[in-house]
Amino acid sequence: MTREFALFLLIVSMLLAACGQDAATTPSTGDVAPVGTGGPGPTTVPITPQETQAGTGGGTAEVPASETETMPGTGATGTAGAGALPDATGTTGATRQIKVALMLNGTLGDKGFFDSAKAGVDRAEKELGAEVVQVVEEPDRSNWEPTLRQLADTEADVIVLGTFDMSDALNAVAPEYEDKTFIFFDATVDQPNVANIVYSQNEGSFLAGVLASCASQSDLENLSGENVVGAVGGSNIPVINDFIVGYEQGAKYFNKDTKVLKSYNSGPQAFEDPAKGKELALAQFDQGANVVFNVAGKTGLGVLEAAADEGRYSIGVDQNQNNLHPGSVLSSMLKRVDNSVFDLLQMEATGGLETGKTYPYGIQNEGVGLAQDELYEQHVPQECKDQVEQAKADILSKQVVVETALK
Amino acid sequence: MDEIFGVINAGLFGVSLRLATPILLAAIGGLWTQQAGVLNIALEGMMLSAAFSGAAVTYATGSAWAGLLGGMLASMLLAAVFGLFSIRLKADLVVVGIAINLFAAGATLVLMERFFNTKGNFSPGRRLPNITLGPVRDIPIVGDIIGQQNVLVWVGLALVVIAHVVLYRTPFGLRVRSVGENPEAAETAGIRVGRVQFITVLISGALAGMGGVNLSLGYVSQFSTNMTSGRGFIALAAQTFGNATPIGTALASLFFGFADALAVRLQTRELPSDFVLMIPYLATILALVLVARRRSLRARRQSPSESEKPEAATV
Amino acid sequence: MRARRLIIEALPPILSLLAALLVAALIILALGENPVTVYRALLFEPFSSLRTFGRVLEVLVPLLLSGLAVAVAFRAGVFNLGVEGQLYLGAFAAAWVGFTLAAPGFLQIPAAMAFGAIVGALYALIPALLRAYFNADEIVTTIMLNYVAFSLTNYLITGPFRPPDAGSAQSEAIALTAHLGRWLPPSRAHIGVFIALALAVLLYLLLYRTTIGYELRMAGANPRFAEYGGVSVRRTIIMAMIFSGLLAGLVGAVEVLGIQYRFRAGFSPGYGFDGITVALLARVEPLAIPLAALLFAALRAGASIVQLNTELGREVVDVLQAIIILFVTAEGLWYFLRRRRALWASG
Amino acid sequence: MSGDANAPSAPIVRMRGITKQFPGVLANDAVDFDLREREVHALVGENGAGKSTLMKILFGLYTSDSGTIEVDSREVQIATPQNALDLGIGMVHQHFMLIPSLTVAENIVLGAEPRRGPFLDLSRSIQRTRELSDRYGLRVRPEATVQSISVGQRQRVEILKTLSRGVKVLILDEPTAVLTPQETDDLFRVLRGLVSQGMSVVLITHKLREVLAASDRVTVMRAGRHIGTVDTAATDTEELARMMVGREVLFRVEKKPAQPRETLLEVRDLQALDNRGLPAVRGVSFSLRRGEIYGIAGVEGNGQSELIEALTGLRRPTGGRLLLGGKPVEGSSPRRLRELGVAHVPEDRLIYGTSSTSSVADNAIMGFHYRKPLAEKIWLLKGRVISWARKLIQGFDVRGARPDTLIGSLSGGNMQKVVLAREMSRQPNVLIAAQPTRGVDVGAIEFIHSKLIEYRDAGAAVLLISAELSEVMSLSDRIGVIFNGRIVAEFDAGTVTEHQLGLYMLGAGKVSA
Repeated sequence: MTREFALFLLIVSMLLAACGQDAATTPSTGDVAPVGTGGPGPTTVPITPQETQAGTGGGTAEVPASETETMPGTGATGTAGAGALPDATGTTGATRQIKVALMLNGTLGDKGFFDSAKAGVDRAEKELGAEVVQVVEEPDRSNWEPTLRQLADTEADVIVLGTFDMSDALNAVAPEYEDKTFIFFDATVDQPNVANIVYSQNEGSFLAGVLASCASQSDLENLSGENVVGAVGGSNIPVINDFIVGYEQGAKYFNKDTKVLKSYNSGPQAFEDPAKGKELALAQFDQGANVVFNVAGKTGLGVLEAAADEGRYSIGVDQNQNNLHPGSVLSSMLKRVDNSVFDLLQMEATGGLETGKTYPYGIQNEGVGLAQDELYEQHVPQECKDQVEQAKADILSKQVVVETALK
Repeated sequence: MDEIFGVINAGLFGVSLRLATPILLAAIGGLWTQQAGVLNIALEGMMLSAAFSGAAVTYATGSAWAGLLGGMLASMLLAAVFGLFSIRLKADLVVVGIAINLFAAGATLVLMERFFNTKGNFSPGRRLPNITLGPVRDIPIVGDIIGQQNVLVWVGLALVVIAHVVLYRTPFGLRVRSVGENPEAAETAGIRVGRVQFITVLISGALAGMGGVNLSLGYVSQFSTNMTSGRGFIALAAQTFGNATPIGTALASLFFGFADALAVRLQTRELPSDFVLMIPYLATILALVLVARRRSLRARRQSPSESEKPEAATV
Repeated sequence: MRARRLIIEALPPILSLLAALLVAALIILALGENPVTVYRALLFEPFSSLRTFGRVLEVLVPLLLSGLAVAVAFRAGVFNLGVEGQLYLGAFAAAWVGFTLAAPGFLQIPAAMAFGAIVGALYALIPALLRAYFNADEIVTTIMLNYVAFSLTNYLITGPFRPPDAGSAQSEAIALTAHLGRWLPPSRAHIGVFIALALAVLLYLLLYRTTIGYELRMAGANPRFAEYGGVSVRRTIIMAMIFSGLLAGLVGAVEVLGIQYRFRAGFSPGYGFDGITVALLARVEPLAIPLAALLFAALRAGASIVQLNTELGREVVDVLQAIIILFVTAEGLWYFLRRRRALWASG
Repeated sequence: MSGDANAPSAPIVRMRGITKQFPGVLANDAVDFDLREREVHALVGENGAGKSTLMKILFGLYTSDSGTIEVDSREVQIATPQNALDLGIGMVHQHFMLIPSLTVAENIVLGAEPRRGPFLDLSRSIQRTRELSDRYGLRVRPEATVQSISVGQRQRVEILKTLSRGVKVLILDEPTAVLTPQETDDLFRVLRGLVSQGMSVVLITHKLREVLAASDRVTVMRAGRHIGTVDTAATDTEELARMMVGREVLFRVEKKPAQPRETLLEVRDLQALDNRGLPAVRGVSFSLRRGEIYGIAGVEGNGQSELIEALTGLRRPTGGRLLLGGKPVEGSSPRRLRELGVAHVPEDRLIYGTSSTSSVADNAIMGFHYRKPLAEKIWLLKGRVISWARKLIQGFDVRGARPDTLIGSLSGGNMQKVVLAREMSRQPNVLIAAQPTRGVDVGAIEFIHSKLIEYRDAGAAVLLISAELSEVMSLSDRIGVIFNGRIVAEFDAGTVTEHQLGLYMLGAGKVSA
């Protein structure tokens, strides 16, 4: 038993050593390829705000007061963004220093939704000189409301949070803190001190569907020859189905005979199981799918890998995931949480944010859309790029009305 | 009905094997402790720690084999803690197991954030190779099933045979079985019961570790938080279902893998996904009811400390 | 004399706790944080104000009830690993009463709780019957049924009971009349605390003061002795699982009526599994379970405070919690160390 | 053992000042013990006297709190059984330390297995078993699984297993408890053979007849203390008994002739299966009358356990009738039979008779717990439970027990008294008493015997199943011999000899291994 005890001490000391080493080893991890936040290229695509006119929001809730740069701007745009900073602060002059707290009802590192929100706040810190008081990750549902309250108690004057799941908590907390501003993305609540952001993911997904269907009948390599595309959802719930409904409609828009396979995971770890995601995608590829759309968070990262393994194709989600498997991930359905959060923070800093209303982000303002970066340019057949542009125009001109699974 | 039979083909069996492997590996590990009278509820945590360490070591060294080793070692370290507390210090087996699972869930996140600066997902960049059986691959049916499988799938199948041989044909196996069946008797035969149990716990750590590494380096090439998603508990169930015999455990794991594969395939057939996803679990219960009937492992469930209490009654 | 004995008996757990904190402190130091700050946040802050204490109480309720649910089955020798699944169904059932029935609170609340408890019990009855009549190991069946419960409830709220405006997997909100009263605003501590404490006492009475409880304890302690004494162990197992399921269903019901105000997929952060630890830490004694639950609730509430006040994430608290559980349950630790010292001294 | 005894040699084992404290019990209090080379040394004492504890310390199963052990005049530390085996000390336990699912050969080599490469060498294991078996004259079948052989054979396996370790000191803990007289004689012959081959033997027992028949010297222990060591040749039963109990002991059961009345329990062609589903009770018939004790004698494993279980509702009979007061009751539940006045003292108090982790009170109320006066509707009335338990404790002189004491901490005899007290307190019509005095000390045996007779005389029908032939013979009014699941002979007690019974117990003279 001496040995076992020694072994135990060894474990403890190794653990300590491992932790203590961190100073020496972390620098090398800075260049870990797939890290979400602050990772390479696409996550920090900056959007240069044109001007934030105080008057824009005067009418009914429509276009938010910012124009965005076209998305393809990848690569060295990090520095370009920094360059834009004086522009943002310099021209308006009226920018005040806001204190921001961010509450994420999940964890960072999803290479998607939450990372994107964090990127928006980070950008505000960098470009607006905002002070980030707290960033809290709270996956424990029973703690959401108290944590939100706790954040409202800090000196932060703007609290950023999101997702439909937080609606109840926000409805409970917001009235208690009338002097604070809440920026609420991806859902809406009706409170005078809350500014909502919603995204037309169904429209973006429509474009993804067009791309998928077109690519599967193009001259890309290693296609099954069948007119089949697929989508893997993390869980069979409305917000995920909103993606899938749009995607399916888009696929049928390109070719009404396109067959769309749909699979879901379930359970408490529905969005955390890449192995299961891979298997679900493989089953679809086996049944002839050529392109599979990932709508499954971390589970979906397995979907992308399945496509790469099979030599077939996939479409990423939320953030630009094109570079995870270059050439195999044809594009990603972007949900620009980062841009939208930044926009609203900027409005708040310059005094233009109107609470009590909803800022929609859709194709029209590049709030959703496909990641059309170099990889997209390189790997997607020209015909399909054209089709996507056509579809975009059809949506903008209201010739196509995209269905939704919400409501 | 056509829908259901439509998905049953040779490829499905290949998928079953693939889906069964992580569970099989961990369950084969678990059966060792069960045979020695120790209920190992920490398989989940051991798998998770191995999935993380395997991917991390692979990332650092560039070798998936080093990752496999690293993952197994990490899992065995946890196993050692499990053994120390449950066998040596006589803490309740289930509580220690739960604590280990909690520890693994927390520690993988802490370490991932330290080293990879994320709490979500990272890719080790490599994976363990598939073994392609050149000519076999072209044989119909057989080729679809085993033509190309990950190396750990083969290791898993080999371990079933090895476990069977070691358990029933070697002195060590004899000792393990005797310790599980009557620890007091084993002790009087000069066997150090605690040590044998400790060794089986380490074995379970190594094999559960392999199962975990199979997830992050074999199945996919990435680590995600909580990516084991309860597979350790399924392994525990498979091992219990299989009566802790290698063959039985293997069949139970494969059965679960098959049901899971069926569910994965049936989903795309426009059947309601929530119900399709219940198939593996309901099928396992049904199979258990059909098989279980008379047998009982109840005696195995008591803590190893039970046997060492002084029997004042028979002094 | 008696006091001295009490001290001697209480000493090992206290020393274990200290040892755990010491080991954990080393880890915290290694992570570059000050253990004092962390421990203050973790162990002191939760009790420092009514408001944070309210948060402890919020979490205490499900942990306590779930601990009782596990304990009652355990006492009869049944290992209910399915509390998590049972509480999901119980929660849905209670929510269903909450959003369909319109009745005054004094009717609706009991109706919702009763329905939740009954549905939980019915779900627990499945593994109970399988164990009693087919000898199907309940460890396997209860684990499997958890997954079935997750899928089933997900189906119910995204299918037949989907509210029109739902963006995720959640039911309609329950009627105001179904809300359990909150008494420590702004925390969400609700009167469920008293229900849970009362149930702990009731369970104690059931186990030690009724014939059913006696039969249940004996069936768990030595089933053959119980059978010999004319107790139907089969019936007792079923009975115990029904009690366990009732309590498990109540965990879900109370959580819905007191905290969530609707059913949501994934609303439980594993309360059903925490219940196992709580019950075993309390040595399966109903009256000790509130204390064990309090410790865990404080750690959970403390975890959020640690996260806000330090650079450490909440997962560090998981690690600390694991270490504390390990050391506290290691009865042999002090015996082990003493023997070690003796050996050193002699050799 | 005649010549060797009077040539005292240096002790091979020398224990000095051995003290061992269990929670609440001082099991050994500064005990000295010497074992000489080539002797059979009987260690006697009542149950709870500490003799098993002393030997378990020598064998490394317990560690003493203080005291020294010398082997071959060298002081040694024995922390584990392996240490003991290395020093040449082996022990055969009262409860067999065998693994039922393994074969005889596997059990014998367990812990020192012959290997062929990395594998277990099964053929060599079997061969080794055969050699041992031949050398010491202990016949066993190496390939049989232990669960399939008789109790007597299991004991041979135990002894062989120990001998296979090359021990020179053999400790036997109550080896004759489960043997027929013939088997006991065989065992003693084997022990003599071992001594002549250079072995030294410690024989733990409480049967004085055996002490006198088999040993060279006797050490008596009482209440954890060493009382004295004497040469067997220089002592007698009465002296030993006095040393053991500390007072004079009556050895004859005082009883009046039976006055049997009407038949209460009638068993007709009863059949039942064992746990493996094989026929164990194959048509047992007998009748039991008020006011008599019917004894069933037989070697264990001949269907007694299954018969008792079938009679008490714990096992469903597969055929035959069971009439209680003329009414058929076969297949009734244990509770129903209890309500009809059948009480049951089970053969193994640890398995059926008690819940060792529960309190004396919890154990004392089993079977009554749902009825008045202990219960009122669903409520168990704590005050009445306590006073009920107190009454039983006092009435049966259960020592060291309070209602809240864990019954597992009591000695075997006191535990058995609780069981008896509980079963008799229901004033049963039929009392089925299986092995009522197994592992019980002399004083308690006397007490239990007199209680059984008292019950008989009060008009109850007593069925006594015991492996102790002397017990069956001295208590019973009629005796049935069970062999292979059938009652093969029935005698009036007093007209039959131990030898006759022994023959029937082994199949009416047809000796089958």
